[in-house]
Amino acid sequence: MITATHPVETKKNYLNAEEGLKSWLLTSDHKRIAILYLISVTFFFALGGMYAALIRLELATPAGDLVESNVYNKFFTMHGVIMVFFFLIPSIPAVLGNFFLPMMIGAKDLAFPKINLLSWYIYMVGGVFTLYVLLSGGVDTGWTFYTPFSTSYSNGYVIAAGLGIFINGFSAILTGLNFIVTVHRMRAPGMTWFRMPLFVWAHYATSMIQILGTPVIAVTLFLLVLERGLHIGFFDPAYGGDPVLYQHLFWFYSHPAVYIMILPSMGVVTEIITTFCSKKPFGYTFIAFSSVAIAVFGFLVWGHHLFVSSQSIYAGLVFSVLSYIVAIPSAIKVFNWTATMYKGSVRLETPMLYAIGFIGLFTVGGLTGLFLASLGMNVHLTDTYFVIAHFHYVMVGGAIMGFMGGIHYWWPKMFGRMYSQVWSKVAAIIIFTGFNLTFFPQFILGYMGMPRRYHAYPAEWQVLNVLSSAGASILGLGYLIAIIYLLYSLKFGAIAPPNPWGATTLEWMTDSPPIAENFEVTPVITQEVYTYSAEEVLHVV
Amino acid sequence: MSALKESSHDQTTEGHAAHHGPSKGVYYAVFATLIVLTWVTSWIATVDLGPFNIYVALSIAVFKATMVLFFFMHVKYGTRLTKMIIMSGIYWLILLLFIVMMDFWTRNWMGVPGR
Amino acid sequence: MSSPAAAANVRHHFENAEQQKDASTIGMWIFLVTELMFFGGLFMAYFVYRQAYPDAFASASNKTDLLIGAFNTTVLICSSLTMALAVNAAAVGKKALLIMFLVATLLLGSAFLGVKTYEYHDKWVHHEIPGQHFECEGCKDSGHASLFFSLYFAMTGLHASHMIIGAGYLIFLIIQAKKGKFTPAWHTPVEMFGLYWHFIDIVWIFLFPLLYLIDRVHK
Amino acid sequence: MQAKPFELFPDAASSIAGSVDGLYAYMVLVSAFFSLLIAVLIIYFAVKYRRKDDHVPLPVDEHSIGGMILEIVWSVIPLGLSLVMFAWGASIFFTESKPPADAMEVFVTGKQWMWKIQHNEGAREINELHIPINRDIKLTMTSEDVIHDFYVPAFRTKADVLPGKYTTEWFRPTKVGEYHIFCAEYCGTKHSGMIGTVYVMTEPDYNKWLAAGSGEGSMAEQGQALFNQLGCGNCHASAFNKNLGRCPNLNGLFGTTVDLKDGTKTRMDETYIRESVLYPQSKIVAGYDDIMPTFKGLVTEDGLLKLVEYVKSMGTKNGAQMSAPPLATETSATDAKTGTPAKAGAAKTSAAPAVNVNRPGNQ
Ligand code: HEA
Ligand code: HEA
Ligand code: CUA
Ligand SMILES: [Cu+2]
Repeated sequence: MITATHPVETKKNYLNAEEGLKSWLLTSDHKRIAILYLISVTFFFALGGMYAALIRLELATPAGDLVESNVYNKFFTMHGVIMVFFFLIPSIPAVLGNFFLPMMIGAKDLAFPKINLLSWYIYMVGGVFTLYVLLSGGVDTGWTFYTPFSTSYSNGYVIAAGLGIFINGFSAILTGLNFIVTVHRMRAPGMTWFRMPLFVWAHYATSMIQILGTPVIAVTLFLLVLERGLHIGFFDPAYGGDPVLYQHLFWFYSHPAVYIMILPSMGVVTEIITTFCSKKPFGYTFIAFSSVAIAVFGFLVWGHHLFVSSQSIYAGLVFSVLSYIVAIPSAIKVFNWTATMYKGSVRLETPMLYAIGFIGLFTVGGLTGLFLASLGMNVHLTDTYFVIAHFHYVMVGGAIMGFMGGIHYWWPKMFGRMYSQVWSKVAAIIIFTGFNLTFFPQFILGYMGMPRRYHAYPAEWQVLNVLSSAGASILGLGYLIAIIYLLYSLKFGAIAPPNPWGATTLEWMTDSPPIAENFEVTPVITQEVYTYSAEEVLHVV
Repeated sequence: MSALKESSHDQTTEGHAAHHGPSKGVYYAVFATLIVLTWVTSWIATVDLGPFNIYVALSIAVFKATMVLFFFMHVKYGTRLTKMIIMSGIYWLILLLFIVMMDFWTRNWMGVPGR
Repeated sequence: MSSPAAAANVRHHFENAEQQKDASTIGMWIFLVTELMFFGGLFMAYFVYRQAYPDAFASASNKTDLLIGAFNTTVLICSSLTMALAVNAAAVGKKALLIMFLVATLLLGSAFLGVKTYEYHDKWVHHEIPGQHFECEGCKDSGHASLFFSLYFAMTGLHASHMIIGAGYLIFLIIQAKKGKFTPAWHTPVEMFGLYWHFIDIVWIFLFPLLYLIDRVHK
Repeated sequence: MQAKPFELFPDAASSIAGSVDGLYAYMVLVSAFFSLLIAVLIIYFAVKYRRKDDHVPLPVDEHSIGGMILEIVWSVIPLGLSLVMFAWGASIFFTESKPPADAMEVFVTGKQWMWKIQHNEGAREINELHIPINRDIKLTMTSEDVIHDFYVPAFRTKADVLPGKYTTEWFRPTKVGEYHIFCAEYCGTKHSGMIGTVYVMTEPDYNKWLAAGSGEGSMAEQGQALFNQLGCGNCHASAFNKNLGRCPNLNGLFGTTVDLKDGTKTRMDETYIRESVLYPQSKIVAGYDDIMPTFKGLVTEDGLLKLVEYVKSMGTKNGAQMSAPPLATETSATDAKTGTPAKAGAAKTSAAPAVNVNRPGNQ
């Protein structure tokens, strides 16, 4: 799909600098690697989305009549695993971060281009394991792989799935490592820390989490695989082990991982809002440091997933109060974005629609996270659809809205083409509507006590479930439209100017699409970031 | 280790030699200390110190590790950034260990099974 | 694996050699931090179970051979010294010395692995491998002793696999050194590998007391 | 269970439900306030400051001095509001966690994919729980295989049910009716089928129901039978016996703190008894030798619960009996008086084995 695209003008850019499949598979250009990632994460998103569709189809009726319960269990497990590990975690960092982080700080590439390519290959190997699991019969443990079910009772392909995630983890680690070194050592002259776009700060914070958290999930899955494969004890009570230890180790990574998913998205949204308000973000330093604060404090709250697990009450209290404290940096960000719009010069282009959608939905998602962080409330809500609704609000309503916004924002830069302004707005509105219809009813279901991972449910809950299923098909339609007009634009879209939105960050100061070396000459930065001047804006299309 | 592959040969830049390592004498001294401590810790493990055996053993290990870190790994002569990276690693490790132990230490806090 | 030395100049995306060297060093340290967290998960499990089943851990630990453990620690420390000296030799451009120390490191590392294999074999003979045929003769709280051995094998196994990877890379370095690729101005791979090797040493410095030195008093 | 066609709010049928709903209302309010605030502001700004003409120069970006104050305001207010959520939630959680001392005890064993429930008086049921209204009910729970979770939405409470240890959950039903029991921790293929019903009954109804079943005697009685059958009495002496010296005397021990051989202390509770039967070497009481064999594989989780109940019935630290009714079958009473150990296991093996016999009247 991508290799077929040659912009009409003959000017050399990263897309046509070299020809042939081999030049793509052996590239060390961060922009090309980003495109490789874009294709692969989109594939996994469609796959995960297919499972979502099957889940919603099954839940349209109270009885478990579409598939057997063990098949349903594989659906949501594969859905969760694919969406989390193979779509959302790599999505923004490996695609948009990879592409734009070096450009935004005026670098020619990431510090370790070959490692960058290697991380894509590692990701693909992990993906192949997952596809193998999928084709050979799936795994039915839930994406959390709780022991002893996963080690001693499940009939699924736990080992292969565990290895897939284990391998994939190294891809995330290498990407994070690359970003951190790049930010430290590859900044262009004059690009001080506080002149970096906030997108870069967000990715710096994300990379910290990836580096410090991912190894722990890797070793946890390593132990899980050993326990299951060799029948030796680490967590299984049959050997004197403690399954709660597994949960601690799992969430030590997986809670911070939710911030791996949301922080890059927050970075994207910050860029979009400042550009489409043509105004400096309100409270630059607050937004920058709140990213780092989320990354650091995000490591202190994992136990809020264990409130009913027989973790000690004392630990529960500590984790609960800390969860509230990490919520504050998120609140700061939300308020700063809102304040940025105040007295801005607001343009409601498609990326801005997504950004606004992000703020609203992330706020709802985050606030419902506060319900779950409250001990007494959590006891009732945990493992119900309230949790499902909470995290889809933050992950789909938040993170994916940000991803979609970012794709629309940078699409002209990445491919040198404009997409349909009409269709893109239509799709954005459909996605927003479908999303709310899908997941809002789940809050109500959750409070009524509908447990998650249920293949059949009492009949009195059907109405809300049908609403949710209906919403999911609208949501799916929205994504479908987006995929269609984006692909269409690659060949038929209008040629994009270098800076279609009147943005101020460095990546817009070069051609669209950029040349292989990013900039003709290494830029020298002499002014603050986000300096909007009246004249510049006049050149806007 | 993978970081190595990205480095490349540089014959043109002179006066490079970024990190000055310690002299050989320091290496031998550190080495001697490490060997001695290895045998000291093995011996002291057989002496009854009550509950303190583990603390002594771990203190010696921490000391040995610090020696390796500072001298063999040149951290003492390294940049502030290197030190920060190491500190953050150690800090996060301690975080993991202590917070999880906090749970296990306070089980039965209320005297109700499983709470 | 492309030979780093093949490119005669600074790679295109770096401004100068110093930036490039710095990037490698930072990258390496960050990598070691991830390694630390990786082993950290195992230490976590170790501490939880050790505090839960102190007797089981004490008596199971007594099944390891203190002398062999101390001897192997010594071997590993020697290899750390030779590695440090190798880096030093590379920095001053003494090629023959560099090769000699690298070979010495490789030999010592292999010796360590050899001893480890012997220990594993010994455990095998005594059925001290966790699993169906596990036995822990004379262990206190033998019901939980297998947890100790699960962790023992996971920790030392992971450590040994790092050694094996390291040994493989050492061979590569020796060949490169023979070819005269390293100069006082550029010997980054040797330096980076040195960090890696010392890190493995540090992990062992903790594994030794935790696995071998528990409750040796009552023996 | 009368199927309701459509509902938006769950039944509130326990003493705790009201407080949970109150907290919920507070959180919904706070959330609604902030969501609306943000939504309204964004839409208002988007409309008000919408760029109408690309050729109008940008407004001057005056760097507001009020920035710092604003940042503090919008950090501190949410922090304050959310700390209320924390404190309120924590106080409910404390109530939920600490069962009242005189609660009626029920024992729950989770198993793929059913709930086995035993009443202290001996009644057993599967996937059903009959309880009297306005009594504190305490569940002591464990699992035979994987992690489950006993969840009654109408009571607003749940707790994981783990293999290898006991967990506790309690509630005080306040409304007669039938309510869902769900397994809320994913446990495999038929997780969604691991459901059941709680019947909250009036006291007389409950007593009637209770009287209909319970043929095998109380939990403690069954525990005693098992105690003898397994030969525990050979060493630990039997109930109310004087100690034989080799093994700790269990009388009046429950709830006390015992000194262990390694110098530490532990509380003699359900968990400790269970561990001592399965892993007798792991925590040896000071002054005794490591002579007890393991009973791992010889006794089921149900059986363990019965043994625990039996040990409990030997009295607690204050000498008072726990909730168990005075036991004493013929034999044990005699044994207690004469001071001779109960007959060893062999004699009793034919007695009802401690496995899943369902209460006949309740199927
Ligand atoms: C992108 C992913 C993401 C993000 C960002 C979050 C953010 C938060 N999450 Fe969420 N969470 C998940 C993904 C995420 N979560 C997932 C996947 C699960 C379930 C996993 C599973 O079990 O399968 C989960 C589960 C989960 C639980 C456990 C539920 C359970 O299983 O029992 C809890 C409990 O505390 C929780 C809390 C929070 C909190 C407090 C935040 C906070 O960070 C939110 C902060 C944001 C705000 C607060 C909104 C903005 C603020 C304002 C507009 C101002 C007003 C603010 C105040 C009044 C404070 N989450
Ligand atoms: C990034 C993460 C992510 C994303 C994007 C989604 C997206 C969606 N999820 Fe996901 N979900 C999880 C992460 C995610 N989920 C996780 C972690 C779990 C827990 C798993 C567990 O319990 O172990 C879960 C569980 C989960 C459940 C609960 C299952 C259960 O507990 O029994 C449900 C039920 O409604 C659900 C629904 C949906 C829907 C409708 C979408 C939609 O947003 C999807 C929309 C996308 C598409 C439809 C595909 C793209 C569209 C096309 C390619 C066009 C063509 C398609 C059509 C026209 C249909 N999810
Ligand atoms: Cu039992 Cu779910
Ligand atoms: Cu979390």
